[in-house]
Amino acid sequence: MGRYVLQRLGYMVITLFLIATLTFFLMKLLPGSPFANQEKLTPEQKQILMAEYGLDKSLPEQYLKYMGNLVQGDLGVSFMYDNREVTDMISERMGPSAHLGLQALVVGTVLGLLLGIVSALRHNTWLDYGATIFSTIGISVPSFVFGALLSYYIGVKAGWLPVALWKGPEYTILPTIALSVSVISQVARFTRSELLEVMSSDYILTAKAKGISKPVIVVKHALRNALIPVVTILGPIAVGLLTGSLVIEKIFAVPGIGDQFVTAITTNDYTVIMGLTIFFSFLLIFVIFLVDLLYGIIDPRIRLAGGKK
Amino acid sequence: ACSYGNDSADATTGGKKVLNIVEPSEIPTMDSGKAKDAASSLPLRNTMEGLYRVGEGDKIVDGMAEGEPTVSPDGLTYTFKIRDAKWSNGDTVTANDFEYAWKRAIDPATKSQYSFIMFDLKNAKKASKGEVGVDQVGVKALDEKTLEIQLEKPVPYFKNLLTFYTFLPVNKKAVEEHGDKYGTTADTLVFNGPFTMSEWKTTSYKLVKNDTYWDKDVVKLDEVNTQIIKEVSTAVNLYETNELDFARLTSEHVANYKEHAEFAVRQDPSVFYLRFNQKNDVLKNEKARKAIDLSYNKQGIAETILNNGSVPAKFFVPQNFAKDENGKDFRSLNGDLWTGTTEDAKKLWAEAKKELGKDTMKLEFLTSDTESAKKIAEFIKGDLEKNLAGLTVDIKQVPFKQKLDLEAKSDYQMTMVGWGPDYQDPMTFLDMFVKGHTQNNFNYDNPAYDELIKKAQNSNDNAERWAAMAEAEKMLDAEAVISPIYQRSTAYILKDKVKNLYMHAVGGEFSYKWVDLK
Amino acid sequence: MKQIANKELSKDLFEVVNNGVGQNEVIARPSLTYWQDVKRRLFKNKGATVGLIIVIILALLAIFGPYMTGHNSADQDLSRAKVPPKIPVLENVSFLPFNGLDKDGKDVYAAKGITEYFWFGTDDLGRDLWTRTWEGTRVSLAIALLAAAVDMFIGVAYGGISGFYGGRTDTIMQRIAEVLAGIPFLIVVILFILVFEPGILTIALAMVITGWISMSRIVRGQVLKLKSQEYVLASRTLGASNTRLITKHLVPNVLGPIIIMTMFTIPSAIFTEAFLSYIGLGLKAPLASLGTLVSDGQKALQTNPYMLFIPATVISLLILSFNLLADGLRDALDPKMRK
Amino acid sequence: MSKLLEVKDLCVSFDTHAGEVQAVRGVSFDLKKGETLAIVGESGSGKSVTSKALMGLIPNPPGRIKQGEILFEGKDLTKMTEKALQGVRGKDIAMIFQDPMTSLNPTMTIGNQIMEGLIKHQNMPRSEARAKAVELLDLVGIINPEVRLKQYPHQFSGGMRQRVVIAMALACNPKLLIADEPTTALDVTIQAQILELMKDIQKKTDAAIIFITHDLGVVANVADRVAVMYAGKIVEIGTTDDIFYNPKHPYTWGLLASMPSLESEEAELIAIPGSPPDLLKPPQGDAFAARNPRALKIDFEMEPPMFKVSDTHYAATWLLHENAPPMDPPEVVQNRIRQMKEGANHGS
Amino acid sequence: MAAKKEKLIEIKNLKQYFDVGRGEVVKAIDDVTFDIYKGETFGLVGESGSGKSTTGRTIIRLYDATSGEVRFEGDNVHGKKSKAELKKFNRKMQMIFQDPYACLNPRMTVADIIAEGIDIHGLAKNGKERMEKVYELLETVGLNREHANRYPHEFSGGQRQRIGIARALAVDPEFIIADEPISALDVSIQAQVVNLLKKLQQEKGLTYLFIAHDLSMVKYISDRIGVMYRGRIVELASSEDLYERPMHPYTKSLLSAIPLPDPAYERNRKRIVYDASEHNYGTEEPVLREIRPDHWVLCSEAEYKTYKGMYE
Ligand SMILES: Nc1ncnc2c1ncn2[C@@H]1O[C@H](COP(=O)(O)OP(=O)(O)OP(=O)(O)O)[C@@H](O)[C@H]1O
Ligand SMILES: Nc1ncnc2c1ncn2[C@@H]1O[C@H](COP(=O)(O)OP(=O)(O)OP(=O)(O)O)[C@@H](O)[C@H]1O
Ligand SMILES: [Mg+2]
Ligand SMILES: [Mg+2]
Repeated sequence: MGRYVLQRLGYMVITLFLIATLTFFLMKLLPGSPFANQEKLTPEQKQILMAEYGLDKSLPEQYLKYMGNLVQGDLGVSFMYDNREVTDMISERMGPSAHLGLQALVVGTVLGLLLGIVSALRHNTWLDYGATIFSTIGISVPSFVFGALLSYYIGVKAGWLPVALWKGPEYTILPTIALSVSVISQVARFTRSELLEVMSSDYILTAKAKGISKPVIVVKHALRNALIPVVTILGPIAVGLLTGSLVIEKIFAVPGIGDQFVTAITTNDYTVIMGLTIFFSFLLIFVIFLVDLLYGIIDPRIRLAGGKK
Repeated sequence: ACSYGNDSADATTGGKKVLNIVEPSEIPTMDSGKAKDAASSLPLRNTMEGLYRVGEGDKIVDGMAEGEPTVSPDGLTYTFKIRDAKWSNGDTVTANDFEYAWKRAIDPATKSQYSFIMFDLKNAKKASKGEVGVDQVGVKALDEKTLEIQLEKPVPYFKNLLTFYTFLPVNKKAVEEHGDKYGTTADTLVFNGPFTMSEWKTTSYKLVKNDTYWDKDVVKLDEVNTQIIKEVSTAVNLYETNELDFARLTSEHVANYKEHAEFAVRQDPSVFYLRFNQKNDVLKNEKARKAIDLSYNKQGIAETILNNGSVPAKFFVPQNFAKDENGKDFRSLNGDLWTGTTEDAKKLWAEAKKELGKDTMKLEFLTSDTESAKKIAEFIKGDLEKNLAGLTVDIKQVPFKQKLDLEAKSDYQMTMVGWGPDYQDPMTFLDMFVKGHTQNNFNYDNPAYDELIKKAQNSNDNAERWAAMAEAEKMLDAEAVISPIYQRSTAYILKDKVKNLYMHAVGGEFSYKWVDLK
Repeated sequence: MKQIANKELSKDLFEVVNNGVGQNEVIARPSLTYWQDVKRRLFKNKGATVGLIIVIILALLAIFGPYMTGHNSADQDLSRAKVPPKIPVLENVSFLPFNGLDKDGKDVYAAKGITEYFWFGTDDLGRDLWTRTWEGTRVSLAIALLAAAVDMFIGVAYGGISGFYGGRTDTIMQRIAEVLAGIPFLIVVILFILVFEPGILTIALAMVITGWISMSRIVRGQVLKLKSQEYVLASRTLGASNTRLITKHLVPNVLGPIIIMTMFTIPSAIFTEAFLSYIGLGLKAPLASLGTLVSDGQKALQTNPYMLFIPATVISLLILSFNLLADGLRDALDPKMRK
Repeated sequence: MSKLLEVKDLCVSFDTHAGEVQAVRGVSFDLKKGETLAIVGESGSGKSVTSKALMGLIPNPPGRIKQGEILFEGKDLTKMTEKALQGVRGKDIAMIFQDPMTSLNPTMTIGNQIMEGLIKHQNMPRSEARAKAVELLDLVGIINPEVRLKQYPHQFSGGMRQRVVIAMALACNPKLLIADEPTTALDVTIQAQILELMKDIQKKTDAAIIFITHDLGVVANVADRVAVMYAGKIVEIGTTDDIFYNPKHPYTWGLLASMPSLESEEAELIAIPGSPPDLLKPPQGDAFAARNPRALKIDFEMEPPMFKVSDTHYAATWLLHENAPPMDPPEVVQNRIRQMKEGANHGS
Repeated sequence: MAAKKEKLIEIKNLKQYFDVGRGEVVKAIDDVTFDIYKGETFGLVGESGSGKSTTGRTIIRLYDATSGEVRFEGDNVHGKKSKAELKKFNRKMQMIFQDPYACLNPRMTVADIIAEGIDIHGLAKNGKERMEKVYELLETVGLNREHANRYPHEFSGGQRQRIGIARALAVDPEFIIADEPISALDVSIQAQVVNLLKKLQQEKGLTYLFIAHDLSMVKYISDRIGVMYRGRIVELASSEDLYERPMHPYTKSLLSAIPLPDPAYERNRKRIVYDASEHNYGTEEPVLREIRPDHWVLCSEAEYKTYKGMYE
């Protein structure tokens, strides 16, 4: 087990390194400079600024310097937000995104599972059709449309919930709903089809033959087996949610990280772009790793295979 | 176990006077020496105070300077008297704080991106390039209370310029204590303005009344909460639910609020215009440029598409921007320029085609990806193609940063640019057409024009300056160097209870000093 | 147990008949090719049929819709800007929003003196939204189909090679894909749009840059599974070359998952394009796509909701129908469901 | 002995896209305590469907019991509620499925899977159920049961898994054990072990067993009585000796003839030509007629009823009708029967 | 006796190990040596996982042998070979697979499946000749020409298996490996396929390697039988000899486990349980030794003596 984890960590480091390298050079291709009022700066001034920020050096030199700092855990300071540590910026903005993401992930997964279970159990009944229609709509409406509708009709028109901002638990409800709808839909669809498949397998028949009631069969026998493929789609969903949804954060004025990323890219804030890229890739790789571990927990066959020396 | 920004926005209760405001972008820095945009300008101007401050109706009122400066006859030396005032840490505000701050901004080591605003100071430009030491710059504290400034050339609008944030003083102690980190968090800052910043998160910040401010009796507000919200609809929704006292509107919302009692419009001194790159064969032709200018519906753009109080621009130096001592608007000198009808446009176009010896032409129209820019470009393209037979306009839409890059490299044919003033003088609009100016990337080259501008720049007589600049503006029209589209306005809604919220032309921001809630 | 029913059965019924058993093999199942079989099953699936019909209707509208009103999508006229939808006949159905009244119930057509009918209303430049919506559908579909086709091409080739050769090749190729998947999508898209002219092709290709990875994963998984199938082994023992194995045996048998994946790529490409429009990286104006229409419309939600709802409905319908179709196809192509 | 189970005219159909599949078309048989009934017949003849119907496990939709009664200790299982059936399943009637690889839940420990039924039906506390599970594993010959209890199915070999499945089925001392091809997936050595195990257990618990298979060798090994199914019907039923030594139905003949025997060596195996009928549209008359080289005319027109051969032996073939021409089993079958009888004499 | 027959296949010290990752190796075949004579049917039996399929697949080069060699008419099948040489082997050796559902490509017509070998080896000059061959093959395996344009899913298991046989026959092989060709088939169908295989052998002089674990069928069809246990051949003899005089305890146990369709026999059957530890080899490696003419058993010196004594 230990060796397996170490090996995985090794791969992760290499992958991260490659992603960082590629992103570094790609990012430098973005036209324009990171200086805010570049149109008003004289060429000489620009030159001075470039030198000050070390941007006049050759690309490989810049790259080596950046990587050197990176190894020491230094992501540098932002260009746009003067002298702000990129790590600070990430940690400050990550909170709300992660909070919202986790909440949406939990709500989405739980409701999605429930919906999936209900429609699998009540296969081909109006409950099943209803759940299917819901989940199909859930994946067909773009989230920004959905967010805008929620904010306007529930927040402004009905006045039931805060329309935006980030000031307390009640403020998280609408964005969570907006984010989780597609999660619910995807999880529900997957759960349903997996459950239906699992429910027709021999060991479920065996359990039935033991006289176990259907709800118990679903919970104790079927669900865990149906979860294996569901976990696979949860990985990317989780990363997407945790790294913040630009659209939802904009609509609900959530101080999250999704917006930060886009701002960084459009303002050529090199260090922030790099910092976020590395952070996101790390998250992605880490979640994939977690998913693999989760497989092991859910499925004892995989656990053993992973654990063997 | 999670923090949710500042939860004090709902603290209007308890007798406190709290104003809730929205801004579209985060504060990049609170270090006045490094600040580079309006997002920093707003909190800086309300928490710090320079020699002068902009008051009601954009009038210059006293700040740290007590009364008018003494100006030498050649207009090159200014001497200011600093009033008795305190920093929020209890220090006294002295002339040294100004000297220190300004020299620091000019010092290349500070990496200021706005030091050029100070280039009128003696030796400032050289010092910023490191050619001479910053100690050579023409600013000096003669004593604790007296500040002497020397200029390179006379600057009639110098008092105006002094309200700009780069000219704010800084507390030397605080800067030296925090070094690079000065201005990155609220607790590194020391204030001398009407408010202090008590909380600063990336997407919100809070200002509270500064009890050490010299003029604190005027200040009525206890708190100002600012939310950074990028989506206009979101701000409007928050306004509707009383979470905000103010929200800007885009044309989509204007229709909804036009009849609303709290709806208002404020004119900006920003002008949006088309730049023609004269490197291009077609655009080199004056008639072609003129034809283009006359062939699209400026009124429609301002009144229907933007619909936020913007006015069609038949001028380049905006209305209600530069006024003389008597309050006379610079615009009254020239009145409407860039006039003509669509018929004229067609005629001119036909002639241009003949001159060019071409019947069909293609032009590339550079525009950025912001919402209104896209819309307007689309519309202009439509009108140009409709009215100017044989012309095809190709829209090239790129992110803002790339657009700047292409413009700087003069790598475009036609581009839509918005220009806002750096100081309150027509010169901020007119000097860019001079040959060799960094902004003259459209390759306009007219010695007569350069002559007029030089004349205005070196004159200390306002009437003479204005006359020269008015002449220059007429030249821009006569040769259709550019095609002004509209002068921007901002439509907004503001709660009735908010009184005396002054909005300013330059930088486009508010003063909270005089605000009261009724 | 039943008793003997009938004693009066005539003797001649009890003659032995030589019915030629075993001379001719009979086949019980009807003669249908695999694809005919798939088609049959697909049409049995109500959801998929509905999906297919909607897709066809939308495709037809995308092709012919823009010519139906006589308006050109670029025809701008500010005097008729922001006119709500009005459709003959339907205008009299009170609960339908096609009566030319704005949200306050004011007849905009009367107010502006417009006699024409704008079926889907007009936008803020006074352009006919019916025309623009269907042109937008055309553009969105073009982008989606293009992206899906290129995704398919690269994904199949990459996944196929990776899975077929396996071993070290596979490991290296998978690592490369992993790294590519880790690069932020937005950077890639922005760069791509900057380097090339923004347009249908650019946007479609930008989506492909990382989009093919999931396709390649699917194909790889399938190929890994298939290559040890007995029919592949059989072909090997006959001396088939790798090319033959790939083209004759592997590719045709991964076609099912490929088609399904493609069916899912199309809606996700439409979605991505809408997202790009939302953050301002969309198409070059005045070209419209469903994405740009929706993101424009979203801003007008409170004033002219039709500008949002009409294109949003079309997007949703498209995505919905492709999803239905994909789900149906998955079932239809599944050999386990074969009877 | 009283009848433990009585199945009367059971019909089961499946509604598929293609139409109604008549999987079981009027099956009747009965079973006494302690008796083993083997059901043989080829793939698709309805063996599994019959057994699932007994347990009330026909998936609905698409399946449904069209008609018939299943009387278990006098109660009709087809009329029972799902809840009541859950009390019967696992407790009174237990089932073992064909494939030990797939009939255990891969994500649940063996112990939990065995204990589940005990806790449900006997209201045992966990500790007691665990003790019982250990005892059961021991009974089916799994060494080191305490440790094995905590393991997952994939840690067991095929034979061991099938033993676990049997242990599970035996947990509540069922009165009837249905084994649906319990050894088909195993190789012969393990198959033999499992068969012995089942016989042992039957001796101890006196359970009745329905044993489904298509291997006549297995039948000969385990069964007291045999039912031969073809195309959803029982075509012949009798004691094992009746079926092997005095087969009456041409299909039974065909089956016996097609098997090579270890002793004799014929030049060619006697294959049954053709393939089984499609139950979507079952043929008129005798379903086997199309594959019977010596079918009667009536076989194509009318379905044969069950003719009584002896008190224990019935067969559904017109050959038993008084008007039918006398017809003996094919020579191979006769030879084989002769050999078997001789062997039997030698043996005993 | 051995001398009068011509060796078609010689397998010498064949080993096939699979690396299943993490340094684990499965020894699927562990040093196997035997010959197959021209025109005979060689049966291979043994418990599941004993390496029967692997042996077949290694012989036909689906796997590269870990070590040892396979000679076909004296030529080594493994080792470096040009494409043309390989093709030659591919024509002479063919395989029939166990699963009639998995062994036919569902997307190809029966004609294309059968003609695959013809296409690969260019055995038909034109389309017409190709189809003629296909029809001929279909008839050979008892199907008819109308079936050529159909797809595998339209056929029953037995029919599919015959299509598989026709495919193998298309290249006129001399040697066919049949890996459990009947175990997935219905009882009533099994005999059809076995009869067909026998008929083809007589007509074309084919040599078979027949793999199964159903011993009664193996005995019926095979001339000689090899018994495999854990990757090794433990006993090898003619089929009568093996049934009448099994020597290796595993063979005995296997034979005693086969259920026969004979109630009387079954009632009296005594199963022999095999326990590998009964050999007590110690450090001695058991080797295949000829106990009787053409009857080989894997045994130690000591066992050799006992076995020899058994049937004297
Ligand atoms: N869920 C189902 N849906 C449709 N048809 C079914 C279903 N289950 C069984 N059948 C049909 O019922 C018939 C009888 O099937 P059954 O499983 O009882 O056969 P069997 O005798 O057990 O065969 P085997 O030896 O292969 O297990 C078959 O034609 C089968 O196709
Ligand atoms: N490609 C492979 N990779 C790893 N192990 C393999 C591979 N093929 C076979 N094995 C292993 O080799 C051993 C022998 O397998 P093989 O398939 O030859 O057995 P078999 O005698 O044919 O069994 P069965 O009767 O079940 O078909 C088994 O343990 C199997 O798991
Ligand atoms: Mg069955
Ligand atoms: Mg095998």
